[in-house]
Amino acid sequence: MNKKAIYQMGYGLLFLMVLAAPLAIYPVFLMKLLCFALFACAFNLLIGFTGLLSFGHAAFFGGAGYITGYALSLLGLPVEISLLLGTLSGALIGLVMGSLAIRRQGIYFTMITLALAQMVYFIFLQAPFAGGEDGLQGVPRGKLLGMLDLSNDLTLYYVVLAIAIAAFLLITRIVNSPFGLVLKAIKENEPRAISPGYDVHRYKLLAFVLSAAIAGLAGAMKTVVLGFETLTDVHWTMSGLVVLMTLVGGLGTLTGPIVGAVIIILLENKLGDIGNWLAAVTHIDWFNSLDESVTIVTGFIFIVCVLAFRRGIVGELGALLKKHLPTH
Amino acid sequence: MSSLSPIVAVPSFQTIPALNISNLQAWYGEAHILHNVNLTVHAGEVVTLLGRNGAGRTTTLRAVMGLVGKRSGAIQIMGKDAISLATYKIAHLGVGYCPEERGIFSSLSVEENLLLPPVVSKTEKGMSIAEIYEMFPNLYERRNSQGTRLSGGEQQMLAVARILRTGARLLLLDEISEGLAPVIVQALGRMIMTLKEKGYTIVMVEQNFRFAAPLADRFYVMEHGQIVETFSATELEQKMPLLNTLLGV
Amino acid sequence: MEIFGIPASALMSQLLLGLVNGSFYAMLSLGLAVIFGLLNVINFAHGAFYMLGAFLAWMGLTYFGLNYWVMLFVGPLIVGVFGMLIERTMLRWLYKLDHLYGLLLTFGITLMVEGIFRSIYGVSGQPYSAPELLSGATDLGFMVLPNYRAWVVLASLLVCFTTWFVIERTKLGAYLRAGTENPQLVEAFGINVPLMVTLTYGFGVALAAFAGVLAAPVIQVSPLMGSNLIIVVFAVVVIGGMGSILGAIVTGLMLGVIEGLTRVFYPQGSATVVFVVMAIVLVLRPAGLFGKEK
Amino acid sequence: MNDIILETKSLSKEFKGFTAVNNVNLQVERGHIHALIGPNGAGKTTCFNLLTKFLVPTSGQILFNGHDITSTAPAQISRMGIIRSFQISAVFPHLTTLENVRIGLQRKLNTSFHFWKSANTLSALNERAMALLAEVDLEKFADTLAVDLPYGRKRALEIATTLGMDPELMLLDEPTQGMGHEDVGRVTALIKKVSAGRTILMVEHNMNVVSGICDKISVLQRGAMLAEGSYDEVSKNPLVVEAYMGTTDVALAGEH
Amino acid sequence: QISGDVVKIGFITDMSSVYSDIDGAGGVEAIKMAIADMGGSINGKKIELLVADHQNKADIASSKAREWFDRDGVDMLIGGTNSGTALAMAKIAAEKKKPFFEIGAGSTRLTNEECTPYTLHYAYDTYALGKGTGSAVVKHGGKTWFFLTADYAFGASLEKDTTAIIKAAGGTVLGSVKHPLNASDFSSFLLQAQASKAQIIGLANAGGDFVNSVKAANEFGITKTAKLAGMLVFINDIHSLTLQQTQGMYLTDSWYWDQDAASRAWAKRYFAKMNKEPSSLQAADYSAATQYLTAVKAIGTDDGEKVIAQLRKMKFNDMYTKNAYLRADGRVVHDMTLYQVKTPAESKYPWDYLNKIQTIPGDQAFMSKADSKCAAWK
Ligand SMILES: Nc1ncnc2c1ncn2[C@@H]1O[C@H](COP(=O)(O)OP(=O)(O)OP(=O)(O)O)[C@@H](O)[C@H]1O
Ligand SMILES: Nc1ncnc2c1ncn2[C@@H]1O[C@H](COP(=O)(O)OP(=O)(O)OP(=O)(O)O)[C@@H](O)[C@H]1O
Ligand SMILES: [Mg+2]
Ligand SMILES: [Mg+2]
Repeated sequence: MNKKAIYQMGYGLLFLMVLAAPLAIYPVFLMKLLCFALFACAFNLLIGFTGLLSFGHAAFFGGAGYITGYALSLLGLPVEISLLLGTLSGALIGLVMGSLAIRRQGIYFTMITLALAQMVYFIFLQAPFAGGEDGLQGVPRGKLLGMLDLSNDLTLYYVVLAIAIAAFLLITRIVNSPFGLVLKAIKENEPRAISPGYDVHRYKLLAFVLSAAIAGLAGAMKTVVLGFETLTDVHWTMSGLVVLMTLVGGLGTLTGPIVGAVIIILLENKLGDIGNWLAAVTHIDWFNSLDESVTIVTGFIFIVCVLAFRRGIVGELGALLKKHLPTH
Repeated sequence: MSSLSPIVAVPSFQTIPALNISNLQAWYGEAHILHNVNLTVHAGEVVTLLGRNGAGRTTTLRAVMGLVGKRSGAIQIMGKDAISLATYKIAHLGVGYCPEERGIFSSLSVEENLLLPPVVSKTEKGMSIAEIYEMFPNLYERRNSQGTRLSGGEQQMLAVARILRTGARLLLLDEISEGLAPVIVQALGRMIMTLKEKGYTIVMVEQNFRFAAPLADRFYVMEHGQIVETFSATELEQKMPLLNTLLGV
Repeated sequence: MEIFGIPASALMSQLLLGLVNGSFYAMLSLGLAVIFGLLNVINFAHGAFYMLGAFLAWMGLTYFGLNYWVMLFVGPLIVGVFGMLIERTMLRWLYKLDHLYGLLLTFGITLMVEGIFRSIYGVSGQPYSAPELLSGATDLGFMVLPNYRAWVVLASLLVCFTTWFVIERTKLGAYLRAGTENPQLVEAFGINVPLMVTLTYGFGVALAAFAGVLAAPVIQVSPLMGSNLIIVVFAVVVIGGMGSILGAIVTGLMLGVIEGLTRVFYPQGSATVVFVVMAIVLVLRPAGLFGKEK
Repeated sequence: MNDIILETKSLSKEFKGFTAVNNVNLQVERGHIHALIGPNGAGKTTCFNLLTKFLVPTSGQILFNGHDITSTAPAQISRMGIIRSFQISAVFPHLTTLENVRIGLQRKLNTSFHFWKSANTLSALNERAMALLAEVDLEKFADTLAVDLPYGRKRALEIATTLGMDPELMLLDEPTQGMGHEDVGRVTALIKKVSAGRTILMVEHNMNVVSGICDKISVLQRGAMLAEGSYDEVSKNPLVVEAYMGTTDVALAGEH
Repeated sequence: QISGDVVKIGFITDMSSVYSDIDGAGGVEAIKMAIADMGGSINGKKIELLVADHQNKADIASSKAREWFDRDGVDMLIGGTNSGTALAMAKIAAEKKKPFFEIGAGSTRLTNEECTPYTLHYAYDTYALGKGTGSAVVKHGGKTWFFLTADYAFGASLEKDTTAIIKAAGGTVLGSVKHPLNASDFSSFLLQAQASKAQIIGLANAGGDFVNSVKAANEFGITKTAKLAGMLVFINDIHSLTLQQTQGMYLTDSWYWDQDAASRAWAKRYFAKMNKEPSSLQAADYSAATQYLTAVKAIGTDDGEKVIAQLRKMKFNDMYTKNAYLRADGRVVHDMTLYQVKTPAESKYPWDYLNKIQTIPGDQAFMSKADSKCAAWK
């Protein structure tokens, strides 16, 4: 069997698994995972394939979430329009932020995205409709195209899954498009890419906007799924979280961010259960209090990742495979 | 020039070599760059490493200074084992290193650049500042400007000058004629001759064969991380055909 | 006299208070700048070390009866040693890599240190009062300034300018500056760069701890005090120009003052004004006020 | 009348009071290989940077085919047919040799912003890319990552990439710097070969290269034009000998 | 008919972040005490407690709640601090038709715009705090006020509610200054407050911001010219600030460990476990669990609808509250108390911090029907 067939089989199997997942795992939790996985993939499009580290992605994720929530609950717009509006607002915030930041290099780029994202945070903190720290609550899910009732978790799950897969395919395509090749060239050697006449800033800006739009889509879906939007999603810690997800999964790998997102979200949500399980297995009582130590454990994972698994889980796996299965 | 100690070391096989490298291996990360390099330089000698791009000459010098990822084998400097020492301790054995791209510090003025390397030898006295300025009058003129504002040639002079102060007697010079106008290359050549007369031991890496040829006592030729040929200045004429095939000179 | 409807004396007092806060920013960003300069590491853990300094002051008093003045020396010392350990065991392996990794590692350290303190001491914070010598206040005419705050400004200016002097005007400083550019070469000249790097990190975080001890009598000693501050301090360093010593000091003081004025004219924006300034500065001067673009 | 492709009129560049390029009037003739030489710090690289818009001139004018391009954007300049190659060998290290060349060709398809298209749409360009590689003897290395090429080959690759953009005027900054003798020979020959039907302006310290292939030489010193003419004229000019070539016989023969 | 043959109580609160001291692990302990006091089971069916840390993130709180109701058969949910998480959880509980006892959040939205038949807003809300402290302080002579308000929905509603009450009681509000959450320094805000010459500086903020405001007020001698009134103060805050800094301050709370014999007895048991005195929220956690279990026991089922019906019928009596009852808008109505912080000299033993000034009867403490925006209460 050749490599391609193995991959196709793998993807097929994976597809079946996600289709069947809601039978075994709680659908709302799955949807949340999908949203964050998409968010991380969008972020990775920028850092992994363009080499730009943004520390302001929360602005697109949360910003789009608020706009979608606003459209659904206060304007009463249909869900598909609201999602679209959310995505567009992510792109728009991305365009504004990108236009200001894209000419800056390295750490200055990172910091200016952080600064601008803080301003976005301030806007949503002050905006009357956003409800301050209470957040925008009680967002209805509505009906897709006026007929498909999304209040059913399972229905919504397949809709979200379809959108997420489509978006993921789009990312894959972007990476392997003529545009993606230029991005790669820019990442490798920016001055050299200018000389054939590429206006690198415009390419980077488009990449930034695309990443922002997809992050926005992820945030918009999250609002629909959970029915509310709060400041957590526009706070800088959310930008940090997505960096963590991508790093844990593997920078610049296509599937890494998904794996990373799943791990981090599992950790956030299930650490208590994991602790209880560990306590039951090992009879060490301390594990029962693991729940209160999410930050300590997260910190620990950060440190271990940076020191030992810098390529991330998928990256390390890939490297292992390469070592043991020479491709030629 | 009274402060200069009038040591003129005569190359002799009785004295301890200034630099002795045997079976040196070196790696950058996973890449194995040097394979079994053997090389001996006696006190007062000028030795030139020749080779194509990427042959490993720079790496040899860097390995001596402990600036590669990993190395093994044996290196003795003035008779002392250096392979297991940290880089800064190697310098204190009396080694002055002039790196490939000059390494002038832009946040330091010319004079600060000049004064930066600490005195590394307890016994040897290096040149005094006055002597150095006498040797390189342009540096004196521009002593207060920012280091990297100098022209390429002046930067190169500064890079060499600053290791003369330290009392180092073994100088490792990497491509000091690179990218310089012919007139400056000539000036550098004269400087090397002066240093040789003063008894410094010099290991040069040179692309510019015509610059190196009249200066060196002996030559080593490197290829693929190994020494493939060694001969003295007197044998130069008869080795030319060989060099032609090895280097395309 | 009034300026924009605010009495001049009130404005003066706000400026002075801004300067006090600016002193903290200056000290913290100075340490960050020193560390970034030599180690190329964006030390996210700076806030945690600041918190640690304050906690050490409190612990010294509570458990060992050591007073403020003792802890003003001992606290930074302990934190400095702790920092050096971290540098030796962890940071060391990241220097050749992208900034990102140093940032993430120190972020992880922050989460752990804060998490541990939170689980032991809770979040409400611990009380700590100003030393006897500096209690009381001085009437300046336009305001009554607590003596302790005056001391904060004084101590911080002293520390900042000593550091600046050492780095810009001494031989040691020349080593540091050269090491910032090309540590390998500096080491090849015979300078013990690994030690210098360790000491620099130790010094940088000790500065943070010093600021922490200074802050203990001013704000509640709590595990969260550092994380509330660190992002702002980052902004200060970036505005000043990464790695620029003078930039960090001047910008720190300046932003304290700007923030102080914002507290009068648009108080709810006072936490955001720093970022507005940062965005404006970076758009106009990409490398920050005092930085050099590479 | 000579056919002038590139002309500068009193071009100057100051860095904080220091004049790196001072009132330079340069005229490059169509079809020439024109060399810019001069002592270190004479302003050659700065001059190049001005011509390719990496720097903005303090004063003066740049004319290309008679059009004023002084304030034209860098990307625009290269689209007009002025292409530079870099002082340090600059390729895209983790792209294959073929892809390196193709990046340059790709721009003309006008699909470079098409993020929804498959990269396979680019294979139409492969033929042309291979032809370019053949021109610099790199066709054997088409699938090699650029990072794995030997040094001299990287230079060749860079020249192939530059050719791919159909330059009317090529600017080469020290094309042989840091090369062994064999590579110098190869690259010199290559430059001569590709100069057919093009104009080349290059900075070079290696007098063997300059004397061998250049039609005209301009000598800069301290930012200003010192002398101009053929190699024979220039190398006999006492000012040039003193400022640049040096006085001994060795120097006149070329240092390398 | 106990679903799944076990009565499952879920408790979602901030276990690790800014509000973990006033609720958190102490809240867990309090609920465990309530379960133990019920004998650990009802009619032979075991009582179980599930705990989760929401880290102050609404999405974690709501997904946890959802999952517990759907997958783990949780019968009732107790929500801890932070309005954002509370509102999100209330939605889920209503959807799943399970009782939701909200303890730590202060937003009146829970019983107004967002009221549901399943929410029990248990301990306090911003209206009650403003009512208690505002009217009582005016009555005791604090006629002119200036607010230091956290720039957040919570701070704004505290300020708004209290202002209305001050005005009704004949006082005036001279102005207010909004400060960002987690501000690094409060002195400049306080000087602005002082400049207004108000008698009372109302601190419409909480937690670390409150603590640092008080600290700065003392340092700048502002407490000499004006009195501070904390709008949301917990005993933990006073403990960490010390009496030296807080003495004389007014505050309103629903419970104080030293208020009577029953509370003291309970607090003693709590202290033995946690080594500190409980906050009113932790006591309310205990009370909520106790009342819920009492209701379940009375009707012999843990069916959400039926339990709610039972809760509406009964009076809540335990060491936390006397004769409290559940109102149609979800408000649990009980007495509130105005306290004044003791001087260090008055304090006789550890944690002896508060003097009771007056009781505010439940029907006056909370929002009236006329003001309510809850559809179910019209
Ligand atoms: N930092 C590095 N990491 C990995 N490989 C390296 C590194 N530096 C050099 N190399 C490789 O080591 C080999 C020897 O390089 P070295 O610099 O020693 O050559 P050289 O003989 O000095 O040639 P040059 O004329 O290019 O200076 C080359 O193949 C080069 O690609
Ligand atoms: N950004 C800058 N700021 C200040 N001075 C500069 C700057 N760039 C170049 N210079 C100065 O301008 C002069 C000309 O520099 P340039 O790089 O053009 O020289 P060059 O002729 O290319 O020399 P070389 O042969 O060494 O490459 C030098 O003295 C240099 O120090
Ligand atoms: Mg070399
Ligand atoms: Mg140049």
